[in-house]
Amino acid sequence: MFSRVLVANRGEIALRIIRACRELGVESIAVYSEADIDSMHVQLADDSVCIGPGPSKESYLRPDRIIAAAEITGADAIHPGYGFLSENARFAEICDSCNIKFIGPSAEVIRTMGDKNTARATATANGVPVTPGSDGIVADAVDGLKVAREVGFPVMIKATAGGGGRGMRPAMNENEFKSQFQAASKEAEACFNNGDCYIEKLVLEPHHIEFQVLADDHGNYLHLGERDCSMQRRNQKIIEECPSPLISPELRERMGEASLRLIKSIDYRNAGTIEYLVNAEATDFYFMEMNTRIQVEHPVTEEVMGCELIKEQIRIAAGEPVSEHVLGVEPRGHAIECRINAEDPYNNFTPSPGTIDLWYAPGGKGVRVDTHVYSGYTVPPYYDSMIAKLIVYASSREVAIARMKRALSEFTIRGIKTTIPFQQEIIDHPDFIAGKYDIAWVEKYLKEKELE
Amino acid sequence: MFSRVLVANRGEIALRIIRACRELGVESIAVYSEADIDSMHVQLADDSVCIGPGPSKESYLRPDRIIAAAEITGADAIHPGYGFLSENARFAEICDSCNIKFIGPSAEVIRTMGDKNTARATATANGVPVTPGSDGIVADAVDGLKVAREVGFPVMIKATAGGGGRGMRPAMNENEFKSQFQAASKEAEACFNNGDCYIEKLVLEPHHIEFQVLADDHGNYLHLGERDCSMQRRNQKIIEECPSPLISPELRERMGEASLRLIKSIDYRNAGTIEYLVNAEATDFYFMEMNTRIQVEHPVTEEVMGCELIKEQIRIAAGEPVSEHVLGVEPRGHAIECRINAEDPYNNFTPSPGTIDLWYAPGGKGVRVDTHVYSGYTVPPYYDSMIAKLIVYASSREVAIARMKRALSEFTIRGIKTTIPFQQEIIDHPDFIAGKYDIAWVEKYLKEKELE
Amino acid sequence: MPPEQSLNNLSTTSVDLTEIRKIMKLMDEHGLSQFQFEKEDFNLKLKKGTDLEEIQKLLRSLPSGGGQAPAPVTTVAPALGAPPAAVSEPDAPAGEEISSPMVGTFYRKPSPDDPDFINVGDTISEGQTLCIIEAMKVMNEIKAERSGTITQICVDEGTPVQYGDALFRVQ
Amino acid sequence: MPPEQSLNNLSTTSVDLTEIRKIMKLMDEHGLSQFQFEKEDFNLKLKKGTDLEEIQKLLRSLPSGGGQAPAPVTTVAPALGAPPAAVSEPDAPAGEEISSPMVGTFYRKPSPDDPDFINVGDTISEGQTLCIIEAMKVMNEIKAERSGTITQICVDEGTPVQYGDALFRVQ
Repeated sequence: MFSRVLVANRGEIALRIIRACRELGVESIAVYSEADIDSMHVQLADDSVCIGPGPSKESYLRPDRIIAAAEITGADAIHPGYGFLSENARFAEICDSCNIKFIGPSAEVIRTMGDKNTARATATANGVPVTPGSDGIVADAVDGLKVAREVGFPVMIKATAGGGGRGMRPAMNENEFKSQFQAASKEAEACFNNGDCYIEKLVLEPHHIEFQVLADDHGNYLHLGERDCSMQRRNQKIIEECPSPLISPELRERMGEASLRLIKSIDYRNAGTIEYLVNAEATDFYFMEMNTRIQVEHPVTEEVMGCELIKEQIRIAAGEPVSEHVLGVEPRGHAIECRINAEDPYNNFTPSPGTIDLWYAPGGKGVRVDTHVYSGYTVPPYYDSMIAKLIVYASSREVAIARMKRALSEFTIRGIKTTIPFQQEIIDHPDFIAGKYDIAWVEKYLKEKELE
Repeated sequence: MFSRVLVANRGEIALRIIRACRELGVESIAVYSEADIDSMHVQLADDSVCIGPGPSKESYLRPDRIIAAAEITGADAIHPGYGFLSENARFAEICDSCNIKFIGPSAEVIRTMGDKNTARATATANGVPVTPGSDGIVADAVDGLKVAREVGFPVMIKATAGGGGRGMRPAMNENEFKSQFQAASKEAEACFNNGDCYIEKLVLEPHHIEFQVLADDHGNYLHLGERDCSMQRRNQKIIEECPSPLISPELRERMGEASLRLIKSIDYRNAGTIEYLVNAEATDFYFMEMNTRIQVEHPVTEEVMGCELIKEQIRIAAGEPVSEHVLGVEPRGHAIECRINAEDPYNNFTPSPGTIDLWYAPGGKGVRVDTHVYSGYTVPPYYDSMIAKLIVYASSREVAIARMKRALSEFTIRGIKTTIPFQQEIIDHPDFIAGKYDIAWVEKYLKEKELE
Repeated sequence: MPPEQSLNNLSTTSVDLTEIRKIMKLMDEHGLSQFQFEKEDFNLKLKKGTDLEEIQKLLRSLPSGGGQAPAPVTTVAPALGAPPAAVSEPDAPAGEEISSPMVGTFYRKPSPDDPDFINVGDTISEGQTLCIIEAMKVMNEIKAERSGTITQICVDEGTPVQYGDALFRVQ
Repeated sequence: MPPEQSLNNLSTTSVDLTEIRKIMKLMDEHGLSQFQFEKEDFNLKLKKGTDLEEIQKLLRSLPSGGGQAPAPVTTVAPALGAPPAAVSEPDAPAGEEISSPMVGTFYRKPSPDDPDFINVGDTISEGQTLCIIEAMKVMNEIKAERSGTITQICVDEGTPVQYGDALFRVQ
């Protein structure tokens, strides 16, 4: 095991990693920008180093400063958290060359999965479905129709030169294909002087389902089930849950098997997440991308599986096998997470940095709060707006929803705006309660509210 | 289900019940004394009624005021929590006569199990072992030795008139029995003018193990395993855990069966706890008493069993069966609770009421804090000194101990003294880590520290 | 490093740190939370702990029931955040408060057809019945503990009252 | 009912509550946290929110590492609770601080056998090398951005420095 782990991140995930280190008996070193001196992750680490001014590109995105901090504090490993340098293959290489263990997969694997085309090709080669379509441009409408028949309707006709919604037309069936193709092609010709089009299967009302995977140096490859992250606004997840209310045991098994095939094929190590689109009928899934790091929403998996992903990451990086209790894991109950952001949900989600006059977080049975803030803390303007994660865990989805509702109602934050009232609306909505929401739900809901 | 539940208690347990009600969709009514106006249980209830001044006997121990509060707020049930009126059979009767459901067993059962002799006789009649001994006084040393042989050594020789440690002698074996008997008898004769003695089996280094039971109106009787509450000082529990590090699966089964026999024999309803002494070898157990209410330490069972005892209490009282997931419950992991008391552990545990200048509670994975206090809250001098319960839950006892250590180190309370530093000492002690402690451990430890 | 910064500020004055430490020790010993000293152009103010009154006020103003479920309308517990109605209004009648010694329902007359026990302006004498509070089907007569003149009746007929609620004002 | 009590206290003064409510509303509207008004023998001070500085100070003084594990002895991050050593001592030399632009190890000379780049009392000119900070095996020369006289060297030879640490004072 390592003796000192440097945490190359900030905020709640830095504190999460520091807590895991403490429980493992490993010392932790916080790095921080001048804007983060008051963050609880700095207070609770065993040691801390200021690495630069507030802006990330002068602090948390500077490999040289982070490595220097590791050197002067004698750290033998670096946990990158999520965001910042966590999926930076070059940073992983620098760590290696400095004899500091990067807690994550190899630089090579990060690079492979970081490139969309390579990742997609790797998935296809291992029988993991990707959204099917034409190999590049199609010659004309007739050729396009042939492809469309092969991949199955509905399809999206996309001009290679298209953009901003132009040169893009859906075709729901054979009848409308030709006219839609010509419309797309002509529009692209007119706008971009290039009418070339390709065909892609259109996944209607898709769900964002992701699989948590783990792999160690001892031949263990496992997945820990899925998370449903369909509740998102502009690709930003708002609420996540485990398990998904959509996925059947049969589909879960198929997706789990596909996920394991993929990570075995690339000789993956450490924790990772494979993101899929799933159609509304929950019969098909399509590989989107793989995140070669811990995810923000990892706690919902931790609660249901009774395990700790951060500790497993550290164990695996130190060459130990995945814990016994994780290898034999059985899911129990249901977990939901709300990302509490310092944003004004009733003013187009504009960021709301500033001083928190009062912070009263909910407590009691089944309530977990991961946060680096407290009463009197000032949210700096430099970073993303997430200030806390509220995770609830209960024996069933129904009870978890009731608990989240209770916990959100107890949460009292004064001085800044947060997304809590909006999350209360969602939690109370019949669609959420019924588990009927896809990745377009929030946008639709906001549009409807605006019309009222 | 009830529409409004009045919570006839204060502090953390009142808030615990209010949270359970909210998640069940049942309104909750807090009652409070003038000294408790700032308690979080008053703030978070749907409604609240002041029932008297600070001293309990003028407020929380006044059935008339509590019933009147229920009447004016239209409550259809009363949850008594623990302490105060929770084991008062008369109060349960008054509730009945006012058509308010008392959330607990019947007044008759409360009375039966509240009387030590009747409870002991009931246990014996149902094959639940009690500490064996003579039926009343023995004629002389010869007669006494016969009894001692029957119950097995070691035994305690007790003068009926004895007290304050006088007229009491242990006999570890046959050889010393006669001399010890005569010593006890003579001392009692000299001190109390009555040399009559009786014999009781002496349980050496006993452990306090209690079983959680549930029973509903639908024929379900179940136990949810044990809690080890041996870490106590002057009969006040300090740290509790689930499962016990002492109990073997075989003994657990025997004790569980005995517990079920007992509650079936008295037609028990709702939640209850049966307390046993277990010998150091963990081969034998002896019924001590039954608590016909929820216990302070119920959360450690909740965490390991993935259930909620307060909700089950309310469901059972409303005539519903125990929840499906509780009927099929399987234990997972390990939980430990520290009772955080406003006491000075380095000044003979004297109470330390007063204003809490700063309250920073630990958070993150596997940490649950049940408390009614917060930064700025003033601990009133009228009630028991417990201000919070810190519960940790983890995949194993080892991880739970590491987590408790981490959580206690994060917990920051300024303005009043608390038991936290003492609990840190215990959690760090090799005996606790090895699970080797009995009900005399704390006293012994404190004596040793004093000698240093 | 904030401690550095704050000490930097101090060091720009000519204050003797040892003296300040002594004062802080005295504050600890006597449980003082604030120390203020003014002399010529010298002004020292030491304050310990958080501004508790402020925190309590904020916490008290938490919406009862979290503002989630439709708040049950009862007149028993005043919404904690709202300013209290009676008593402290600038034009509240003068006089001493008679507060409820119990929880129950307030009645001004022995039965619906009877006249009120008392009205504003009445002179009352010690031992005189002022009202009835019904609790657990029992009608409890509340009697005057002193004589005087009724200046206000604070509760409406048939309203629930909790312990300590103001019932009357008497002068 | 504490809100009542606190208002009671106010009402004993001759302050017009309506006026105060108006002021509070204005404070809300304009995001003010404090309002102080003195006139003749009248002194009104309204403060909103918690005493944040105090809370932050308390939280900053949390024992690093919870005081549980034996605290690792490094000279990098000063224990947050402890008073900082240099810089703010009452007799700290005057002058402008030159702070570290990076994280690394501080050296006063190019190699062990060489003389120090500079000493206290030396006059320096813009662009002159003051010290080396080693980070990732790279020796980074730190150069003066202005001319002046060195009044203090704040860091010992071979000591780790973090971003923003004071290296020199120059006048």
